Amino acid sequence: MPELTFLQAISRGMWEEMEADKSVFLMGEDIGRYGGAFKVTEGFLDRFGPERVLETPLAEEGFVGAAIGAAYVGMRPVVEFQFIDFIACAFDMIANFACTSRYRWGQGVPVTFRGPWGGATKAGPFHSRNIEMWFAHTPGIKVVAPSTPSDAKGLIKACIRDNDPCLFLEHKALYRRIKEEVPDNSPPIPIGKAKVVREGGDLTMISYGYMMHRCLEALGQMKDVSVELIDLRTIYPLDRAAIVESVKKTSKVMVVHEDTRTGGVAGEIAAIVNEEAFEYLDGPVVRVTAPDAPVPSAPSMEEVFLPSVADIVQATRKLANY
Amino acid sequence: MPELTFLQAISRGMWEEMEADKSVFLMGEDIGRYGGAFKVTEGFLDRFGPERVLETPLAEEGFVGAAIGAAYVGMRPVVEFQFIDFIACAFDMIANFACTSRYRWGQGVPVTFRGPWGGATKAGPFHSRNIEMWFAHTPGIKVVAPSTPSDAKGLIKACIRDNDPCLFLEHKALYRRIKEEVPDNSPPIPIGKAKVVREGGDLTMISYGYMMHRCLEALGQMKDVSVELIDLRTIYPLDRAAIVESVKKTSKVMVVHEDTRTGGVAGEIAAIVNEEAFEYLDGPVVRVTAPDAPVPSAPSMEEVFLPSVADIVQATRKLANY
Amino acid sequence: MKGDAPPRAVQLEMYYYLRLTRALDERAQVLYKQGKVVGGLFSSLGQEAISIGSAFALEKGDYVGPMIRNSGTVLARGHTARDVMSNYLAKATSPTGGKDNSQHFGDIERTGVISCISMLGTLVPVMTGMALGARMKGEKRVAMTYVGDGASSTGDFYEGLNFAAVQRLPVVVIIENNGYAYSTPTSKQSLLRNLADKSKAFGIPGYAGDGNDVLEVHSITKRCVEDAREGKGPQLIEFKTLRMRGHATHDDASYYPPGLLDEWMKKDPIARFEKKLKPTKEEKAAVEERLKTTVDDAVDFAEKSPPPPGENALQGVFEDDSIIQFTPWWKRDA
Amino acid sequence: MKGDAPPRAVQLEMYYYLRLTRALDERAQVLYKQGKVVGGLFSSLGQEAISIGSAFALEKGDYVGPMIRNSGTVLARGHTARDVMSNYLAKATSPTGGKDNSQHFGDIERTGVISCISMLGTLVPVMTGMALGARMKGEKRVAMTYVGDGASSTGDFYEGLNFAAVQRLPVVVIIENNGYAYSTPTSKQSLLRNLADKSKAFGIPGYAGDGNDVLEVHSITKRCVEDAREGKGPQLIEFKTLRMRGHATHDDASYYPPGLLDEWMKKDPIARFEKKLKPTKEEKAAVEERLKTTVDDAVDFAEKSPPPPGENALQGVFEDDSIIQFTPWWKRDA
Ligand SMILES: Cc1ncc(C[n+]2csc(CCOP(=O)(O)OP(=O)(O)O)c2C)c(N)n1
Ligand SMILES: Cc1ncc(C[n+]2csc(CCOP(=O)(O)OP(=O)(O)O)c2C)c(N)n1
Ligand SMILES: [Mg+2]
Ligand SMILES: [Mg+2]
Repeated sequence: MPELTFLQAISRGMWEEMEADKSVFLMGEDIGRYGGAFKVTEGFLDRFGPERVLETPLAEEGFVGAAIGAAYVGMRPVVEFQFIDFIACAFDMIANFACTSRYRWGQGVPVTFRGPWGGATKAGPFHSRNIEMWFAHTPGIKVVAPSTPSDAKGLIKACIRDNDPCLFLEHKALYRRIKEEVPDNSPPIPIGKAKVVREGGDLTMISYGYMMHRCLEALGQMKDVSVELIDLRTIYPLDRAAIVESVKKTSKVMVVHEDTRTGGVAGEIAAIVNEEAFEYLDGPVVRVTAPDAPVPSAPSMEEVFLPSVADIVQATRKLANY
Repeated sequence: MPELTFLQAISRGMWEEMEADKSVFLMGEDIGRYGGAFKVTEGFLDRFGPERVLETPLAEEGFVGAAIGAAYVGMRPVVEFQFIDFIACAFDMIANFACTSRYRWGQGVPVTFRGPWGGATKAGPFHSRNIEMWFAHTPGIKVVAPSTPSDAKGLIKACIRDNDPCLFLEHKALYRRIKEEVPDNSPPIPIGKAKVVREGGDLTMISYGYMMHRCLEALGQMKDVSVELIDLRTIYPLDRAAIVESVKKTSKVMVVHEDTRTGGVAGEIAAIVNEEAFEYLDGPVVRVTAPDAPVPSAPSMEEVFLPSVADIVQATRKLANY
Repeated sequence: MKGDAPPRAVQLEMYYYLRLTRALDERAQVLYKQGKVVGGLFSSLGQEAISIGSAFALEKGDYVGPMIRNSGTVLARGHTARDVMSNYLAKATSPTGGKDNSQHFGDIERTGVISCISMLGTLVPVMTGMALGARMKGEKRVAMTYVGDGASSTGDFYEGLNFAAVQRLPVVVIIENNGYAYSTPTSKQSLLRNLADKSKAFGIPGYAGDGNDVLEVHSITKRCVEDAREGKGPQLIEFKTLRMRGHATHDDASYYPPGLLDEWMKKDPIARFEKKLKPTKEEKAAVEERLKTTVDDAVDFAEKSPPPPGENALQGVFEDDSIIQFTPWWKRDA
Repeated sequence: MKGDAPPRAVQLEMYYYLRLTRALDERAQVLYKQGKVVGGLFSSLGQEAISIGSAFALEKGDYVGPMIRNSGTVLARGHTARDVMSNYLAKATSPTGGKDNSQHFGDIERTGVISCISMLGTLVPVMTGMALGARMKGEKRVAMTYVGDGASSTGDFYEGLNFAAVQRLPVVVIIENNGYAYSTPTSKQSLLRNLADKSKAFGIPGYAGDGNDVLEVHSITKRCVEDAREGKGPQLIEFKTLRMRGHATHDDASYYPPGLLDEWMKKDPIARFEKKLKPTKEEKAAVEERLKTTVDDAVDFAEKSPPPPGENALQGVFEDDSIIQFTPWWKRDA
């Protein structure tokens, strides 16, 4: 069984889908011979040719629109944003055109939008943004954010096979940092299912993406607290059942995300827990998030900006002792 | 004291600011001789001339960028979107350029973005959207949504005088529906302050914009429940103090908004209440919102889509009796 | 660049569709005043020749993305008058089941018509993608769409057409230059006399023509469609015309300079075509008959159709409806 | 269109700034390899003539929006080598206090330099607005900015320049056509041989020139700046050049066809200019001396400067910092 990095798992997942389905093709900037800014599509051009590894002009709104049109005639485009931050340049086309398409005239838009995402890489305000809630709050698109190679491979496959728009978020800080054995031709992993990474009884800790790894690190420092750790894996639709079930067991919940605070998914989870498990709650739903600011460039500031392992430990202890 | 409609109050507020400050000017489509799609700027061209009532090409990203540039040299542009839905076409320029400007290089962007907003006018998926959370979740911009003529006038003035980007949301369904006496040359109303519209002890009801009026109508049908009604008026920054103070008094809170559910401001409020008043809570934070769908055209569907007076009554009674 | 005019039988069909477009528009105006139209009503009065002439230039299997003033295109490509009327009234029987309104509907399989959204310019990249997808499938389909003089100022128009050019895709974009974007004169959109010159930014051919001459529209468009299909890449066409009503029914176009409407009245595309075509009494009677029954039936159908069930509001966001359907806390009985 | 070359004293300054730009770039490359540069490092090697020639064509009080390969522009407009180096290292002493990186900084009042963001094309509308605002204030300032061949494909470029054209604003946009957008050849961006022809979509003048000839860059730009200032509206200039390194330091440009770099090496803008200028031994010695002290000081300053205090991350989002500063529940002591 091959051991794959996070990046290789995504790459492998796309590769297998392209082998299996002629209608799957890639679009984006520099994804051909160069293999993409992060080399996620390295080797694809030689195997699948320039038509299925289509390099576009520097025009996100334009090539996203083209992807939608291609999907209308039965293709399954996988669109790479060189950094996910540039998805803002195609916002109208995604939010207004793609996300409403099935609703207004019954035409599904099986397009996968993907790209390097998130902070902790000293990349500054325009190459680090957490864009997930712009889309989780836009009805009509699914938002996926895996934290392990096997989940990444299974979920990119699920996105590509999905008949609705999917946004697949690839945390840059994980690309080459983590490895895992992932079987070839592995099956897709269902979108919308969270994963209980560790069982526990004192409190429920919910996170996703790169922050999952800081949560695990924090737990390593707190052998005395029994934490149930949940990896959302999908931001939209949220796995309400998994969240509620765990909270009913632990009676306490905290959410950790690197996204900014106001309007982050932690608030949504707080509301869900209130609606579905209020009587089980023995403490406030706690949020450990970034402040409402852009992502600063200087490492010294980004460290303060992002939730740290120490922050997670401190919050966990306070909630556990509450 | 002149009695002004919601629309007239906004118009009057802009007029007074333009009279008082030469750096204030208007940009947008058809805002000159035609007076704008809803006639908010009727008469402005004759009074202030074509330079200060600047009609733009049909290119939102372009004229928003131009507004930012003009602001950089000391102007205070007020940018009209013909319908606020079209702000999606300028999303990158607002979210990435304007909202980060002060943070990344100290240059404030005193631009006011405004336009007709919201549903309940049978205007369909592209002329009814609630776009507030896309921006409330984007650090660097204030989001204002008044529900009365006097608040509208005071808050548009505050936005124009503010040294940071402001998004001023004008609910279409209120434009000509409500009237109020509003003094001339009234002062600005501070951004970020909610208003307790009605005091009560059984529960706190929080809303904003057009839904405030449905809330009031619902309260009219429930003389037996003592509800404290809060008009947020500003979506970002939220008036945490006002919310928390009221909940500490009533111990129960529900939020009503026409925005879609997931990632709506109700979730943010649920989190704030948990963090700040958990021990006072005698019931779950309840959300009465639109479902996660685009806004349908047919009135029969839009009625189901939007929270109705009956929905508010039902939710209030259930929470009150909890 | 003119090709030869289509055979008389086809011209009679074009005449019928011109008349049908206008007849439906007039009836829709009445329904609007009766408060029955959902959303704005955008008239094609005076511009019908562009929709009809261009629609008839397409082959079966081609794709077209009409905008709000192109009900003529939609009809000529095979949608029924019932489709048009019921969508204006947002009824359950409408192509969108009342989800969307106006000219926002289509049917990829049956008519090749793509539904537009309100954000202008967006269809240019999307139609480019349809041509791209079709080519990948080895099909020789042409994708055509329309923009107004205003919409030709959008970045979407630019990015979409440029992508089509680089890929040499069979895309035809028609600029309907009616001199105004809502109340805004074209002089505030562009310094160009001929918007067709925008083609020079893409290195593609650009043509201009009389938008009120249905045969000229047809021949220019047909040539462009053929060139596009033969692999000569995207084609840009500007047709000049005038919107003979306000932007939408609520707008009286009082910003038009005096005399402008009278001047263009003389160029009315239907009257002009009739002069050329000289339909016989019998032919005309047949058309009138066909019109009456079709239009009456469409209005009747639309009016009698039920509104969509409210619960449909919660259907069709995703393939799996359960994603957005669940009972909020306060709706559950304790 | 050539104006006359600037006086020798000015040319010597241009020569110094060309050398300074390159010297700082080379030192930055070293610092990058030492892991001290925050974010990507985008080199202007081989393209310095465009930045310097165009910057020297501006008057005091004009505005310029440089992109990431325009450190030369920034220096020539009055920013110090310390500014450049400290921003690369994102230090507390940098113009952005470490908030942003790369060439993203400026100073409206002192240098008229506007900070760009990474989203390409965005500065075109923004500079258009600065020209608009200045005109409203009765000032005759010109606003200039740069786009690459890739960025010239963006809707922002199109919408911004079109707005400037309609408003006849004093805006000069320079397309630095270095043949590549990252690894993407210009043939995948546009069908045009000369990107200057994009000017035809706006009805404005377009010029092309040799981007490796600093005097040609200067004369063409100067004429355009004057025309713009005189009210002739926006001007578009394309300068052809080649990026002599990869897109950023991590990229070895292996996608360049063999021989391309050698071919352009012969056109090196600094060597060519030196041949023309023929600086005397003394002049050259003076430049070398000035360079050495300036560059050493800048690197020393940047390296010795402290990183910004972490808490600054929570400052400057709004004028009122308290909006985003509050202690989360878990940080409060019970
Ligand atoms: C991106 C965008 N901005 C603004 C609008 C609002 N709007 C609707 S129609 C219209 C004028 C369109 O003019 P034009 O493109 O010339 O088409 P015409 O109505 O003349 O056929 C405007 C500004 C819109 N629909 N889309
Ligand atoms: C809107 C946008 N999309 C994608 C990118 C990612 N990106 C950064 S530089 C670059 C290539 C730019 O090429 P060009 O405009 O020719 O400038 P050059 O680097 O050649 O100077 C790309 C694609 C970006 N910065 N902005
Ligand atoms: Mg028009
Ligand atoms: Mg380039």
